Amino acid sequence: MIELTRGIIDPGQVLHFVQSPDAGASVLFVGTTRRMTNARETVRLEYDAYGEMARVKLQELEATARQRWQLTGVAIVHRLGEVMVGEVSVAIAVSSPHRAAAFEAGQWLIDTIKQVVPIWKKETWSDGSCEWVHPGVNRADA
Amino acid sequence: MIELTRGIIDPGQVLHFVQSPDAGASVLFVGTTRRMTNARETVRLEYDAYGEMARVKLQELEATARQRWQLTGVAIVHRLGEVMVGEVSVAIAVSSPHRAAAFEAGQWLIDTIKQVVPIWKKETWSDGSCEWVHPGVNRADA
Amino acid sequence: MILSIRLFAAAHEAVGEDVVSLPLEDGATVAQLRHALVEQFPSLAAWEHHLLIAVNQQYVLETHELAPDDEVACFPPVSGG
Amino acid sequence: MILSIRLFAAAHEAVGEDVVSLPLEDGATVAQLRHALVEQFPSLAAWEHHLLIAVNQQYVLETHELAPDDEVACFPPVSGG
Repeated sequence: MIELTRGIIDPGQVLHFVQSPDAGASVLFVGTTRRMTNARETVRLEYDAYGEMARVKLQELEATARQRWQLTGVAIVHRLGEVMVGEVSVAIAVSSPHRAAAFEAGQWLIDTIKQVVPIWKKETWSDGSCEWVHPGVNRADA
Repeated sequence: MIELTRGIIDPGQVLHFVQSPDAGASVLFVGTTRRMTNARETVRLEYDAYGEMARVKLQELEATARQRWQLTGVAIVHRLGEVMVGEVSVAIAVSSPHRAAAFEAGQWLIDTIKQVVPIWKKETWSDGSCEWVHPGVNRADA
Repeated sequence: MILSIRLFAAAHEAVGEDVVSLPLEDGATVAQLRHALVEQFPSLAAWEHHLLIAVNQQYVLETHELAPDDEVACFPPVSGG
Repeated sequence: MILSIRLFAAAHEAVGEDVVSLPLEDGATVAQLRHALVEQFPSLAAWEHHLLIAVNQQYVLETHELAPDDEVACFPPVSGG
């Protein structure tokens, strides 16, 4: 199950989606907007996406994970738009008969989502300034 | 937060306990009673514990995890008594500013709980037979 | 051919438009598209080597040849999660 | 000294009691306790080398010496989770 949403994410529901009597182990990853980065305070994030491609990429990642690991269920929900500090930006749930598979697949999914799915966050700091987060780009250059 | 309970475990509440604006990443592990093991069908499990020592050991594990990884929150809830197929037997939530720490600590906690915390499960099969699960013990000997 | 190119995040902000049109020779490659984009929109120059180009919602090689009906998008490194 | 020993899971079931009393010499070790337990309760014999002994809610070495006030427990390998 793949979803991009502008509404509040309920992580318990994302977990519930993958739970099954056939899966002894479920792992849920939840990414939350963090208040402090080094000594700077974040007020909110804003997520933008190339929605059509993001859905295609997330479906590919689910399919790849299901080929690499024996998974019973996979659910990925990513929030778009404004996300306040402490709110959930992404929830990923996987279930499996085997807990090692569930942990590995969950970690691989979040690591890979951060690398290839066309979603971007713009950070608004407590001093009112804001900037896009583009990993690997030196802001002095751009 | 450490809890042994005879009531239904709500994994969303266990996760909620560790969520914080200081933690960007939360990982929740949920163990569920699985229906099939090889070709045999489980009807229910029954968990017994040496409760006082189990609490002491779980607190030690939380303390050790907090020393090994930078964790914001830790919550471990284990069910005792009868657990039907599909119900949650254990929920472990950890949060951290860093997702790798949350995944590693979560996996270490469930792996180590299964090795050292004095809790035992007795499996009841669909044919009515039941037996204690004691890893490493050859039932032919015992 | 004239291609429509969707821009996202800082690329969108740098250009001030979410879709731009770009004249390209038939059979132009992704590398040629990247070059032409930066020439027409100098505000993208600082991003040039970081820009990702997606064709029909897939990442492609710099040597990939573009067709008039392709859905083309251009954006900086992703930061979801 | 006489020690009370709590039994759990299959050890409890094999003996049919959740607490048993065992006479031991003062300063007896965990290894001696293990031996005496199996001697007094032959139904534990098959478990002997698998039984875990906890003293005051901690796992201890076979050479650990027991004291009269110790909280002692005996159980097979754990299987929680």
